[in-house]
Amino acid sequence: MKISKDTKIDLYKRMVRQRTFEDNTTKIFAGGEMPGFLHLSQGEDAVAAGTCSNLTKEDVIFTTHRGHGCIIAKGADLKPMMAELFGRIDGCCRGRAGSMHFADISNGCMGSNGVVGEGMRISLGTAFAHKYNKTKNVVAVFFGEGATGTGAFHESFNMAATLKLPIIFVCSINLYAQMTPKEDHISIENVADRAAAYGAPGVTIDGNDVEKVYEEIDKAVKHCRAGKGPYMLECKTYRHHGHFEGDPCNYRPEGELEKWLKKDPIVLYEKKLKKEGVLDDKQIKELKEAAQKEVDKAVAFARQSPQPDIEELYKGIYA
Amino acid sequence: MKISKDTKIDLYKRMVRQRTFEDNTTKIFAGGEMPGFLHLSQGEDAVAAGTCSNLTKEDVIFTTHRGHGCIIAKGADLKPMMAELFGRIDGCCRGRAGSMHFADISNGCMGSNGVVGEGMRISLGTAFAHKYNKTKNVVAVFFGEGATGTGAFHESFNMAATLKLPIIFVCSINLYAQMTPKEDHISIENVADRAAAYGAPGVTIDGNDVEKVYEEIDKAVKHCRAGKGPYMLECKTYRHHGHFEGDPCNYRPEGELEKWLKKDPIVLYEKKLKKEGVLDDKQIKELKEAAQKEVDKAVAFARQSPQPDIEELYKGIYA
Amino acid sequence: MAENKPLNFQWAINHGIAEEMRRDPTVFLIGEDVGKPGGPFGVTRGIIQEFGPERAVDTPISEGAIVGLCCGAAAAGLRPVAEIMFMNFITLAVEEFYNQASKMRWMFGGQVKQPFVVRAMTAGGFGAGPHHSSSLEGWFASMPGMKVVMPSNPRTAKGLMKAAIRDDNPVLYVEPLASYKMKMIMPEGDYITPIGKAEVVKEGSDVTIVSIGRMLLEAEKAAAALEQDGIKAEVIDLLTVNPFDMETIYASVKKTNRCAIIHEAKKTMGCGAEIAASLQEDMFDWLDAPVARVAAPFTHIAFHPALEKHYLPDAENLIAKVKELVG
Amino acid sequence: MAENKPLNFQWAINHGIAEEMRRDPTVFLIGEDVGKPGGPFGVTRGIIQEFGPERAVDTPISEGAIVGLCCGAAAAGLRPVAEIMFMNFITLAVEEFYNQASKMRWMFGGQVKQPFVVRAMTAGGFGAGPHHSSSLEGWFASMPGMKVVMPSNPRTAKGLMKAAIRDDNPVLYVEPLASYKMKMIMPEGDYITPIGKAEVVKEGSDVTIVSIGRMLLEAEKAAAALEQDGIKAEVIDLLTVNPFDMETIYASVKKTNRCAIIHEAKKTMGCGAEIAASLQEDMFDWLDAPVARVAAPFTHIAFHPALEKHYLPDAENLIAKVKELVG
Ligand SMILES: Cc1ncc(C[n+]2csc(CCOP(=O)(O)OP(=O)(O)O)c2C)c(N)n1
Ligand SMILES: Cc1ncc(C[n+]2csc(CCOP(=O)(O)OP(=O)(O)O)c2C)c(N)n1
Ligand SMILES: [Mg+2]
Ligand SMILES: [Mg+2]
Repeated sequence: MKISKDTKIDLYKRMVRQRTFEDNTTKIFAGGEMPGFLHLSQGEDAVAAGTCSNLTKEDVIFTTHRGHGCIIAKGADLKPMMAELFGRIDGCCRGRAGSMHFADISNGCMGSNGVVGEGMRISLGTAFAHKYNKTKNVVAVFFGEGATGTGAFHESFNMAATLKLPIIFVCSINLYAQMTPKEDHISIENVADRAAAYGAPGVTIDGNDVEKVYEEIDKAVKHCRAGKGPYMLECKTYRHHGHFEGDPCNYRPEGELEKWLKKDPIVLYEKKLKKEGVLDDKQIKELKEAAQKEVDKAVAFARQSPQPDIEELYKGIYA
Repeated sequence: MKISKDTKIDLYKRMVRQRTFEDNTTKIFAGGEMPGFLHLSQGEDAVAAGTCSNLTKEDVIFTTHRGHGCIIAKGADLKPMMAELFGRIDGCCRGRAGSMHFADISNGCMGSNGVVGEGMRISLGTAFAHKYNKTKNVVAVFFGEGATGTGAFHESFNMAATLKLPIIFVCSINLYAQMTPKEDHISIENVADRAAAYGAPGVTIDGNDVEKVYEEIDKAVKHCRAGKGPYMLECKTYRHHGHFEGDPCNYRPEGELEKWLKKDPIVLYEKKLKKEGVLDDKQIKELKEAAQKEVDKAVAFARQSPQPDIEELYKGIYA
Repeated sequence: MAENKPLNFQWAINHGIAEEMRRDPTVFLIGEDVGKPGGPFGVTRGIIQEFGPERAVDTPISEGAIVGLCCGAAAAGLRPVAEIMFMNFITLAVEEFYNQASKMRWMFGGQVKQPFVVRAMTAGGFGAGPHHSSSLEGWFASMPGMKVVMPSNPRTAKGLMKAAIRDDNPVLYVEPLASYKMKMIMPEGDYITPIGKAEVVKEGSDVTIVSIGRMLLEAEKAAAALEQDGIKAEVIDLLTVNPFDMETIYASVKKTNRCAIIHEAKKTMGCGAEIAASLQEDMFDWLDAPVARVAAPFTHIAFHPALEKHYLPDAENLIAKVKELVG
Repeated sequence: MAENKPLNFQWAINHGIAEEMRRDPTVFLIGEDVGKPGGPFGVTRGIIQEFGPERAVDTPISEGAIVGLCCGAAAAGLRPVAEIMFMNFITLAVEEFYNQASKMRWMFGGQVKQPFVVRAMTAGGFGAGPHHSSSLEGWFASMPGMKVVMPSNPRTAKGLMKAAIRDDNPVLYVEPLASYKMKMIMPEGDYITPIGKAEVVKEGSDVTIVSIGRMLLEAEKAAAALEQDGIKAEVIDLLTVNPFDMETIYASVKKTNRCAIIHEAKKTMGCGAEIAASLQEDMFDWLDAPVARVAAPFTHIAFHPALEKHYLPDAENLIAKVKELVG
């Protein structure tokens, strides 16, 4: 597959935007300004960018407790997103949801989820609606390897296969479910092999190679738009941070993080794009500065947004 | 694998005992003497017999709402079993459980289940106990193809594989989940292929060939006793009766039942044993009469057993 | 469309669904055996024939995924009507009701709606045993964002189904197998039975009987018998257990100063507990006797018919209780 | 083994488990991250080192299977102690608690026992948001055959854990994240806190405060403040919500004639509803004021800290309520 220059730049920009946002939240959270728990995805950036870059605005995603990257890759406006993490009234969810339960429906994120695996069950319905309404839109549902142990994974994939729903199951293998390493809770090497249990294609790739993700998602999207049912993509990657911000990570073998930092998807891609002459150092610097500026604006927006009134607790429980 | 003459007779006797019991309950139920719902397994007899014949007394089984065959094959005493179906105080469960929720712990049936799939989740613990106590006992858990859609199936198989638990997953494919045909709720041909999703062996066989079941269970038992984790056996078979007694079965294509009646596992095996000179007509007749006598005694026992007192409702809720 | 012949409960549900499917193309049916087989107990017969397999969808046995699918489809603008069969199996979808459906609209700051209905059957009275006969509406009455309706007869069965389908919130629709064959002449034309509104089905001045779901039959029987003894009971058919229509109950108790609640679910932590607790909290000075609960005891429902019968509350229990209150 | 230094709640649980594991080789630990990682929040640190991986088992993310495994292992003679992390995830195991564990012994006519413990954490107060902060003990209080304990401090945390592990019934053990760092000097030696028995932690004559779980801190704060205003509150630490120790509450109310209940769960259909309903039913003539419930409102817990704080009941709410009752 030939990837155009524009697409390459798009892939890179998405990753930089994601990373810049997340690195900033790390600092802000450490400063005590952000409430609750925070699960970040630095290191897994290519999975989100490579997937969402190949979706249309009408396609939707479901993500997890570790969803910032996906949501931004899908095209979120950073201001209401940041305001939500601050718990402010201008947050996408009026400060009720925060990081783990975030949604940005108008930009195609149908929801993060605090309950591992549940995004998959809900994604069935949105995919069903697309099929029912005869749009050709697809649903991409992100999840970690830990989620493949849930009944939700199986029921969802099985039902998607039975009802031929257009769902791309995107599994981000970051080597851990909380603090438990993959080999302690999964008995096979490649979870994409599980797609065969439903008669669906399942492909395992290097999740740090953003173009590879893009290419494979291309096949998945075509498969789904053609009405052939679900498709699974397994992306081997790593989370640079702990399970949550503040996690001391003492379960990590020595040198593991360092090894993966060398395979940082953004660093790798930067090198590639420079070698290919798609971007030069100056352009890269500019793109990073632009991302930082956007994030700064989002932070400023969040900080000035009012705290929700107590009445917010009681508003809109019922439609 | 060479099957001894004794084993052959044992296999045949188990099937006859099962079938005789179930055919009698059909009549009794139709007569209005048995309360509740009744799900029978005539036609699937070889799956239960072939499996249980190859288990020791210490090995245990879990079964489903359609569990009579399995329970009898495992060696149940028919008297307390029949009394339970009548709801009497001498029933295995004191008349509280009935057909769908029946258990006979001392004879190795750890429970039927009214909730599709749940036997699998519970079987994990019993298999765990065997492993924990370093016995070499195995657990066989029976279920239908409908149950393979449940989260319970996946969670259980996945956990069994991860913890290397000695569980044989025995799936009886009788072509229907209630009234929905297999192809409407399963997207692949052979569900035993799902075992690969957990790195476990999965084998699909003719479930009406009792010796074939016996042989394959032999491999499964060895695998489990060797501490290699779970094993799946898929047995293609058919239920002669409806989903429940009284089901008009108007969802069945014409001629389907007749086709399968020709493949009745007992009839087939009778022919084979006669051809091989293992049993002759006279012996077969005697065995059937003995089974009928045993069932008659069980029915008489059940009929004379008292109804439970109202206090039974309140006894033994807590240990 | 006039319906002058008596209709039974089962067909009343069926008609309610079919009428709404005719009216609104976003309404569809989903669940185990609801399509081709016409429902495990025949409630959805004819739907697939009229509306096609796209709108009457048979699924694998996956209660969690069925309700999850409802959440996602509703958020995307459709109006699913799902079936979970016996209410006991709803245990497998508590996650999707509680953490997902009931919270989604509020949690997302109003970005979505969750208009869907899940039908669940209570099967007390058939010897179906411990895994098939439970009444679990209490758990769902504890969930803000959910609604729970408990029709009492064919008229309310149809009216509440239509209201539930038109509601923009997740609605659990509880139908008793024991009422399926109950028949009555139905109202003519398109009507709904409003959710959250109890009905006073018999006026009285001595005691208020709050009845939930199919217990209305028992309540009416009891009221008739009590009348013989000179006790005038006001009978309220609650119809909804989330939200509770406390206004109607309070208005009645202001008149009668006494109240008994009857429901098929267990007494302990049942809906009667909430009603009694609220009544004594808000109407303390109006009560001349304790609020009584007539409900199932704190044990399991048995397979054995006599044990099951004893377990289930009935008119007899209610009469005895009311006499205590009034006596 | 004497423990003279103050111990915190987290370690109290840990010690309770470890002591029982030492005493009884059939006790083992199972759940997500409980083994090698020492628990998602560090509660089971050191267990795997002392007892080995056979007795401290890390599992896939499968709450239903974890509790299912407990049922099967308990029926086979072991004594599992499982962890489900945040109580919200117990939604995924309601089936195994309700249809299986709680019924199994009775349903099988006494053929088996179900001795296992499942730990579940409530996380109100940490901005953990709608999927992580719920108090759902009410559902489990409705299940005959289950027991549910709600420790209030390190002493009861350890004592109830040991009692739960020794109990032959399924026990849900609810531990509040907000109490993990709470410290106290512990009783010496091997002791248990009996299940089903409330403790009167402060005597008083004007009003009974029934406190559930970590709300004891708030109840004690409120009682101290009320004392200043001349109101003598008797404070009861309920400790168990299934079975409810109504005897202790009744005895107290006979003295005080007034009662307020405080719990972190929602008021609607919470355990307070059952207690209030029973109190007015059985003690109607003893009550000089309505039984009050101080609990979370009928909405969802928010991520936003101020909203969350408002949602959670506290001493202030309780004081105001008690003053209404007594005033
Ligand atoms: C049903 C459920 N069980 C447990 C948890 C606690 N939990 C939060 S994240 C997590 C691990 C998830 O691992 P994985 O799916 O690999 O995603 P990752 O965190 O690696 O992105 C667990 C167990 C949860 N949120 N939901
Ligand atoms: C969780 C659950 N959902 C639905 C049902 C209703 N039900 C009873 S049997 C059955 C079909 C089971 O099919 P299969 O597993 O193939 O077993 P079979 O009846 O064919 O032996 C269903 C859906 C149930 N008992 N439990
Ligand atoms: Mg992971
Ligand atoms: Mg079947």
